Amino acid sequence: MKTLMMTSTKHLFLVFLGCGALAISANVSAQQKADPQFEKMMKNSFRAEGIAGLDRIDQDATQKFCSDPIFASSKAGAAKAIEIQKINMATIKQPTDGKYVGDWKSGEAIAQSGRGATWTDTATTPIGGGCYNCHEIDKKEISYGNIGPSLWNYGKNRGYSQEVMTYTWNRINNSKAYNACSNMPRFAHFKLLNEKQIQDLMALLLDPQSPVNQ
Amino acid sequence: MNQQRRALIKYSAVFGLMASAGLISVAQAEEWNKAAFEGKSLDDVFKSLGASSPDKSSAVTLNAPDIAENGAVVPVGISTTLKAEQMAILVEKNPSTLAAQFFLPAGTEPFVTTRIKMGQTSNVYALVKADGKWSMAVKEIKVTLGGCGG
Amino acid sequence: MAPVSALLKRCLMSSLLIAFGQGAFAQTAADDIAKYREMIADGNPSELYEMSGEELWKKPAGPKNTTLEKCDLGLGPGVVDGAAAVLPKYFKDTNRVQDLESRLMTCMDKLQGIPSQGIIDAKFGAGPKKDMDAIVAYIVTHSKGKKINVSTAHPKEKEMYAMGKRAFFFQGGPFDFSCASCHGASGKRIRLQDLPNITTQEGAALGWGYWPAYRVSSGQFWTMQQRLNDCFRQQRFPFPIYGSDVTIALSMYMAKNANGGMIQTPGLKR
Amino acid sequence: MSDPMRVRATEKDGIVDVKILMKHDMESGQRKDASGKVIPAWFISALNVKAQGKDVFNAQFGPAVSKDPFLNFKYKGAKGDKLVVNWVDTKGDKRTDEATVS
Repeated sequence: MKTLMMTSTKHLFLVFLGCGALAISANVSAQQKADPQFEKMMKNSFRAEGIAGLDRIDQDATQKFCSDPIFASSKAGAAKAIEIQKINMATIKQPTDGKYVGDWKSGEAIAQSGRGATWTDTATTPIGGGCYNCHEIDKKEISYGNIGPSLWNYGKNRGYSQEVMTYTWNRINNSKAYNACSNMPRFAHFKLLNEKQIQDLMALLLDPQSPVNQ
Repeated sequence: MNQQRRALIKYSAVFGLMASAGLISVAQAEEWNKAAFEGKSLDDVFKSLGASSPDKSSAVTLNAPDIAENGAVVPVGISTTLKAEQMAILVEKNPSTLAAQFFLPAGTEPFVTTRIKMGQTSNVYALVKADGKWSMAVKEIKVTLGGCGG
Repeated sequence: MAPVSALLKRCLMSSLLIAFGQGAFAQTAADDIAKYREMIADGNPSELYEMSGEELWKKPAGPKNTTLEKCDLGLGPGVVDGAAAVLPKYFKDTNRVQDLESRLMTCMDKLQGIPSQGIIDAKFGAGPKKDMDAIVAYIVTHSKGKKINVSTAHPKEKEMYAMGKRAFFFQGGPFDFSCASCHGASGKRIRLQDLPNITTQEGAALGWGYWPAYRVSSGQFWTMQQRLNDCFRQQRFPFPIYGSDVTIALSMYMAKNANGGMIQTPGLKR
Repeated sequence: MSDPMRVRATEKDGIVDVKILMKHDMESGQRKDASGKVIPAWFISALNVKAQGKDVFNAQFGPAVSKDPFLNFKYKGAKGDKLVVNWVDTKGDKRTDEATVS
C-alpha cells in the first residue's frame, strides 16, 4: 500500500477505474424517489438571507446522487458515479497561462482561511480554501482536521512531474471528477477560488521550496 | 475631607465613582494601577508594579493548559507556597500586557483562578509578591484556530 | 460511498498514517485540548442564563400577563424536570411535532398572548430571543442527568424522523455540504474539534446530549435552534427559519438516534 | 441594570472555596462591529469580596479578562459566613450580590 502511494497518482487512478468497471455489472437498487412532502418541508423551512439565496437548495445531479448514500454505495450507484465523475471532469479547465504553480505563501493563507460564501459574508468577501479544516498540510500548523488525508510532504513523496501537477490541479478544481461523492468542495466549478488562488495552493503542495516539502 | 477630595479628583472618573459609591474604599482605589494596565510590554508592567526584574521561582505555579482551544477563554491559575499578598497575570503578546491583578489580605489562601483572552500564542507570566519581593513563573500557551473558520 | 472511493480513501489514509505517524502527533494535541476543556468545565456561564430563565418562567408577561408555569412541555402542564429529555415530541393541541423552542413559542402565544412571529424574526441573542435563550437554559438544566428518551410511536413522529434523516444527507449549496459531510463518519475532526458521528447512537448522544451550550468562542449561550442555524450557515445553505420543520426534523433524527444517552445540558463548548 | 452574579461558596476543613461568575461583555476595545467601527472598551475593572464585613479578596481587571468573568479563590472561614461581592465597570455600572457559605 505504501509503495502504491509513493509511485504515482496515475496508478491510483487506474485502480480506481478498475474497481468502478467491476461494479457496473450488477444493478439492483435505484436512487431514492422524489418525496413531495420532503420537498415541501425544505421549501418552507428556509428563506434567502444576504448572498445565500434559495437557489442554493436546488440540487444539481452530483448533489442529488450523493444525498442518497445507500444508492451511491450500491453496485448500480457505482455505474452512476462514473457518469457523475465524467460530468465533473468535463468542467475542469487547465490554467490559461499554462502555469500550475504560483506562490506558496499566498497558498498557505488561502489554505488557512475558512471564510466566505455564507449569509454573513458579502459577494466581495474573499473565499478561503478552508484546507486545514480537513487536511494536515504544513506540520507547523497543529490545528488541522482529518476528514481528508494528510498533505504533508505532498510533492516530496509524489515528485513534481506534469502528471502529478495535472492530477492535483484537477483535484483542487473539481474533486468530484475522481470521486463522485468526495467531501471536498468543487472550488473552480462554483467559482469559490480563482485560477490564481488555485495556482498558489498548488505551490503550497508542489513547490519544492514550500514548507510542506521540507 | 479636603485632602480626600483632592485625591479623588486625581483618579479616573470611574474610580472616583467607585469610591464615592462606597463600593471600594479610597485606599484600594488609590492602589488601582492605571499605568500598569496600560503597559504595552513586560518591562512597562514590571515597572508599574514596582517589580523591576522578578526572579523565576519554583515556588510559583502557573496552572494553565498547553493549548487553548479558543483564545477568548483561557483558564489561568496561580498558586504558590509563598505568603502572597499580591498576584498578577501578564500576557506578553496581548495589546495590553497586564490581564489582571489580585490583592490577598491575610487569611486568604495564595491561590486564584480566572479566565483571560489571548490574541495569539504567547508566554504567560504569573507574578507573586510576598514579603515585598516579586517572583514569577512563565509558560507558553498555544492558541489554536478552530471550527470552520467562517 | 462507491467502492472505488472507499478503496482510494483506505489507501490514502492507511499509508499516510503508517508513513508519517499523523495519528500520534494529533493525539498529543487532542490530550492538551482535553485538559483545556477540563479546566473550563468548572464554572459554566450557562448558569447565568439559567438564573434569569427561571425568573422569566415564573414572571407574568405578555398581553395576558401570565406566567409560563402552566406550559405543557410534554410531561404535563408545568412539568419542567426531565421535559427536555423527551423532546421533540408530537403535541395533540398543535397537531405537530415540536422541539423545545417551538413548544415554548406555543406556550408564550397561548398562555401569555405573545405572537410567535416576533420571536421567529428576532435576531439571535436579542429581544424576545434573548428571553427564549434564558428560558431554554432553565428548562434544559432541569433535564441534566436524565436519559434521552424520545418516542417515534406516533405516525407524525415517525414521519418527522424519516424526513430528518433525509435532510441530514441532503447536499446543497456551493460547497456541496450536507450534515453528513462532517457528521457522518467516526473519528473525524475539523481543525482540532471532534465531530460526533450523528448516525451512531454514541455520536448522536455526544451531539444532542451537550447542546444547548455556552460557546466560549462567541461568549453566548446557544439553543439547539441557533446551533442548527449556524451549521446551515457554515454549510453555505440559505437561512433556516426559526422553529421550521427542517430544524425540528433534524432534531428528531439526532434525538432519536441518541436515545439511551445522557442529557448533559447545558454544555460548555469551544 | 446588570444581571446577577452566581456566587458559590463552600467550606471544607476551615477553608472556604469561592467561585464567582459575573455577567459582563468585557469589551476589550479591540473588536470591530459589522460596519468596521471599533467597539469601545467596557469592562469590569475592580471587584471586592467581603466576608463578615472584612475584605477577603480584591481584584483589578484589564480588558483581557474573558467575557462573563470567572473567579475562584479560597480564604480561611466558616460555614454561614456572609459574603458580599461588589464589582464596578469602566462606565461606572456596578453590581452587588450576596451569598452564604455552605
